[in-house]
Amino acid sequence: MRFAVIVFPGSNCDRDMYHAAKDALGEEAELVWYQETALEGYNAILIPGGFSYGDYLRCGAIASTSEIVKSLHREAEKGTPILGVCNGFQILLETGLLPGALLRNKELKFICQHENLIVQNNKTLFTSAYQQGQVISIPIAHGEGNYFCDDETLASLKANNQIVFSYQNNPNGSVANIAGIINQQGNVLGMMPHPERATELILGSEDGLNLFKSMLANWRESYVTNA
Amino acid sequence: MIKVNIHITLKEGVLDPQGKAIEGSLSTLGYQGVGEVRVGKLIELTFADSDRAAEQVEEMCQKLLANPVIENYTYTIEDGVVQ
Amino acid sequence: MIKVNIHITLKEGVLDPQGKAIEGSLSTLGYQGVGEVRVGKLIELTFADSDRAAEQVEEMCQKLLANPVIENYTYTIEDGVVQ
Amino acid sequence: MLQTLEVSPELIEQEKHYREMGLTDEEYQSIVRILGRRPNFTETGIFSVMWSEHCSYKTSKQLLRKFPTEGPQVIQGPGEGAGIVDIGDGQAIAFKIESHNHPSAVEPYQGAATGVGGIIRDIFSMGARPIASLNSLRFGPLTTGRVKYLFDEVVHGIAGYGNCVGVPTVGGEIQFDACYEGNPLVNAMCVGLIDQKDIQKGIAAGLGNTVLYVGSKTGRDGIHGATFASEDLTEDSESKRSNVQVGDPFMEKLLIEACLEAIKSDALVGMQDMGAAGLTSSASEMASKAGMGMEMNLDLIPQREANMSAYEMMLSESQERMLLVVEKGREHEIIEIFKKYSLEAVAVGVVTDDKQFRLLHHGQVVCDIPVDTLAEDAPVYHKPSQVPAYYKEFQAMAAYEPKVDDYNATLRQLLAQPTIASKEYVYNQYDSMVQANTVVAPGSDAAVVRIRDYDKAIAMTTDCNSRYIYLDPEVGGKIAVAEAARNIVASGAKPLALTDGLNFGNPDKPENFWQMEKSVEGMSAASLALDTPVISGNVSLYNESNGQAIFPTPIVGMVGLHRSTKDITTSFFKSAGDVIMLIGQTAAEFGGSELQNVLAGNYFGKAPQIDLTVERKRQDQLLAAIQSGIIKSAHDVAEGGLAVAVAESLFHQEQLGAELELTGDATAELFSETQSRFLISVAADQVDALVSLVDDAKVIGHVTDSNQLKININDKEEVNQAVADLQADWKGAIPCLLKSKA
Ligand SMILES: Nc1ncnc2c1ncn2[C@@H]1O[C@H](COP(=O)(O)OP(=O)(O)O)[C@@H](O)[C@H]1O
Ligand SMILES: [Mg+2]
Repeated sequence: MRFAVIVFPGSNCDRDMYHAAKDALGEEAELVWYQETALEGYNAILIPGGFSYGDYLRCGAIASTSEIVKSLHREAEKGTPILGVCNGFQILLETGLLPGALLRNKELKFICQHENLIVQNNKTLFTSAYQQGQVISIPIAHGEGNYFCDDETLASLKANNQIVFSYQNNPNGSVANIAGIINQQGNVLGMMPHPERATELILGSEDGLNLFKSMLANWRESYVTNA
Repeated sequence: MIKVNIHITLKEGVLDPQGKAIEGSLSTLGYQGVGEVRVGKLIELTFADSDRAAEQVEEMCQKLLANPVIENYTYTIEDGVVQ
Repeated sequence: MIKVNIHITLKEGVLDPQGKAIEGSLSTLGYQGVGEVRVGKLIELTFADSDRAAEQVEEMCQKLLANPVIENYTYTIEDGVVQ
Repeated sequence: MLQTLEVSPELIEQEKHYREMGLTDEEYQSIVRILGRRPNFTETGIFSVMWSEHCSYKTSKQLLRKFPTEGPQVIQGPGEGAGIVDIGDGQAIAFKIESHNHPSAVEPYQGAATGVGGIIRDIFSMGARPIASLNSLRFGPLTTGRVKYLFDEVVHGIAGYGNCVGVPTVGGEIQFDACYEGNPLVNAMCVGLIDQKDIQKGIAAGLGNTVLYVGSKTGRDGIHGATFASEDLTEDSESKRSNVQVGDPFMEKLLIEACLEAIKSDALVGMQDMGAAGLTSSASEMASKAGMGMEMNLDLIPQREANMSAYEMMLSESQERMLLVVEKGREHEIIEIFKKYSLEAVAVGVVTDDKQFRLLHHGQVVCDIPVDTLAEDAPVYHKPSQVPAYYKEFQAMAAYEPKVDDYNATLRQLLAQPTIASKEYVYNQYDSMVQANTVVAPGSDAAVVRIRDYDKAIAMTTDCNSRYIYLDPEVGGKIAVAEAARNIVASGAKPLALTDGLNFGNPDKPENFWQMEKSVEGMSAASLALDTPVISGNVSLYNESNGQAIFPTPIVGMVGLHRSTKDITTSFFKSAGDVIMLIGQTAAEFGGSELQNVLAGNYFGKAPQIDLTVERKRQDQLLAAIQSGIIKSAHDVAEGGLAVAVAESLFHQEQLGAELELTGDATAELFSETQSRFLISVAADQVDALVSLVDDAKVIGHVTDSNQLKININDKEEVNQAVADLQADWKGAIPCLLKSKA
């Protein structure tokens, strides 16, 4: 399986994401500089965390106006799996690929710590290797991870089972304890916690590895079926 | 040159943790009767004269400067600022 | 009730990385002739009527809202806003 | 050779304008001798910053020579942007510490942020990828609004910058004492990883080679920052507002990536960051080190503001700027790399062979100075030194005997002292995990970052108990180094080398100079004894407010190597049934202790003693025991003594408790700060093995699953506390102080 890791100026979890796919999962991965415009030929696209464009103006806002985002939209429509983590999630929201927005954490402080997440939906191509309701430990590291959407959007997220991960102890004030959501089509996942930082026991948790394994299993299945 | 002042504010109903914190600090500092505090952004920019100024500023706000999910914007344009 | 609008801007000569980034982005988006962009803060607050309003707002800015080492502030006070 | 709008050379001399720039009459006269004429305004400014304490170490140089700087592990000792040590496999670690005290006192967010940015640049300008940051902070008591503001904003600034550039902040230390109230200390350390073949030096070699300017434009910010850092803080520092530099971590991140790509190109000859004294020091040092000269055209310098003078450009301390020297004719290769990151690289000058530092502005020569004189002819001062009266008094005092009635209450009180209390409030704001290599995050003795693709890791710590150093600079200096090494060893690594951040008061006061002298001697002795040479460092003097000096605070930043990741050890107890052991004897030593602070409200008497031979032996033996795989946890005994160390070892896992049986004087057993001790835990069947490896180890108790800490002394129960309560005191102390009204 071939992963693309998009690198924006200011991304800083790009290598972490790359190593998660390449070393922990053992598949192919490539860093793709944001000025490239083609994203064809990858089986999944990873948008890493960091501070694209310094997170100036709003987190992810400036990155979401880059040329490569057009290709991202095309890939999203085609059904290519796209995972945005932290700043990657913020970019997905700013591009409109996912609904809602992220506000500053309710305590106004950056928070870096392990959090327990509840897998709310294991019927996605990103979470099939988890149990429904499973509690997993994944680190967060963000200053603006307070997920916000209006009531209507929240109702539709719930109705369509789009809330994939929620926090056990909401650290940042997110609406409905939301830690990660998926699009209606089921191929674009955005989440604040960092699964790529939890893929090896030496780093304190390998609970994030199953996310990548789910993507791989799903790709294998569709590859075999389509072949 | 045209000088543009853009005010970006959080929509009603969107929680403003920063505003809340300032509210708390002001009352700790002893100010009485401080009501709701809201924090927004002020973007000042200059750009080359053009008939389409208003239209372009509108577009900039929509495309980049404000996030319509959470923010409102207003702006004023000062014409003919000499530089 | 009194409504206060406070504008906080960076002092001249103080680097504004945020403004720079927006400037870059606007020109990437194809806007021509965008000059210096500066980003400031806008604080709106209401508080109980008082004769000392102006004095108190001045004090709030100095003590809490602005960082006088790198920021300037201006404000407007709207009297008698009914709530 | 003239300046129109600025004071003329004649007037500079007549009206002694050089004094405003920080030069003495003698210094000015020697400049006139060097040049054979009067310096103009720009030249005077250039000499003044290069000869400031910050750049020339004119008063500290003679002391720094005492430091041992060599060893087989040392690849680069003091003299470059950072020191470098060998970690095998062709790899090396670059590290250095730097202070940003005065800027942080004036504008804490930006002061701390730019401090972090500056030290990161020192690391990647050597060609190393920054892999970890640490810091060392000092504040007054958290009781006034101003101190709370300084504390919060400094932490916020470190987080704001470090998190954005993607370098994990993995460790640090914070001490709160009244002497720092008006003059907080903010020292930042950065650690980088490099392949030895890529080591890069800041030299401007090769006649005719091109000088490239990269990064942010030059503004008027921080003009005279280096001089400012070398003056006392006074009431009117507030008005020096133009000194505030604003950091742009996004720019820094682009620079890191672009510069690390550029060092792979053999078109690059040399690279240096523009730190203190900006363009002046980077350009002149690069030329001087290469035995060359340099000519720059200031019209070409990217400028952020209109009408900047030569003086302003040369003295600006705008952040996020680098100077590169590139082979002539191959400029485009380097420029292309920077372009990829949307960075402009501009040719601003050329390497010459006349050893002159020559600057052109608007078609005129505005500076023409023999370049070596800027670095080499800086004055060296041998300041008078005098034993302070307080020291004699302290040495003559009878030992302080604290009186404790309620051991439970005292333990809880100690755990809630901000210097001892949990710093989680602080380090949870730092991204300590980015780069996905952090094995031991903040909270244990030393931070540990693994080296990807190898079975090895790096341990890092910053330490300095300035209370002991105040009581006895020589002994305290030894303790600072020993404590850092203890933390490294407790984490399972072998100490390799150290960087020192020397923070002192005004050296013109003989008592202050004596403190410097003695602490450097103590540190040197310990560095030698523990085989941790000094490979880099920083000096910050004039840390005073209203005439009152801070405690002498020479911070030690140390790095160690885990020969295998299996050796990585934390300070936390692991499982019920494990046996708790203490390495080292306990004496009644309370001078400079946290208990003395709690009970008496200040520090006096003698510092705890330290025997470096014993220290070395214990460290070596403990490390051998860790490497043999029999140690479950290891923690050095520091502030607050054994009782605090035991409690801290329990705060990581719910449910664990401990029961201890001690004999002797209860107050000393629990709270004495006797040096060279470790608290360890081993599986019950490993006690004999441990005793055969470590001389002074004795069993003092065991880990339980009761979530209760019980300590019997001479068979009497003196402490019995729920661990959860102790932990709540310890964790809640700092947030609680911050919330309480000033
Ligand atoms: N206290 C010290 N101990 C050892 N080396 C020091 C000390 N202070 C400074 N140095 C060394 O002197 C050199 C110059 O230091 P400095 O001017 O602070 O570096 P930079 O120019 O990178 O800011 C560096 O190599 C530094 O490591
Ligand atoms: Mg320790």
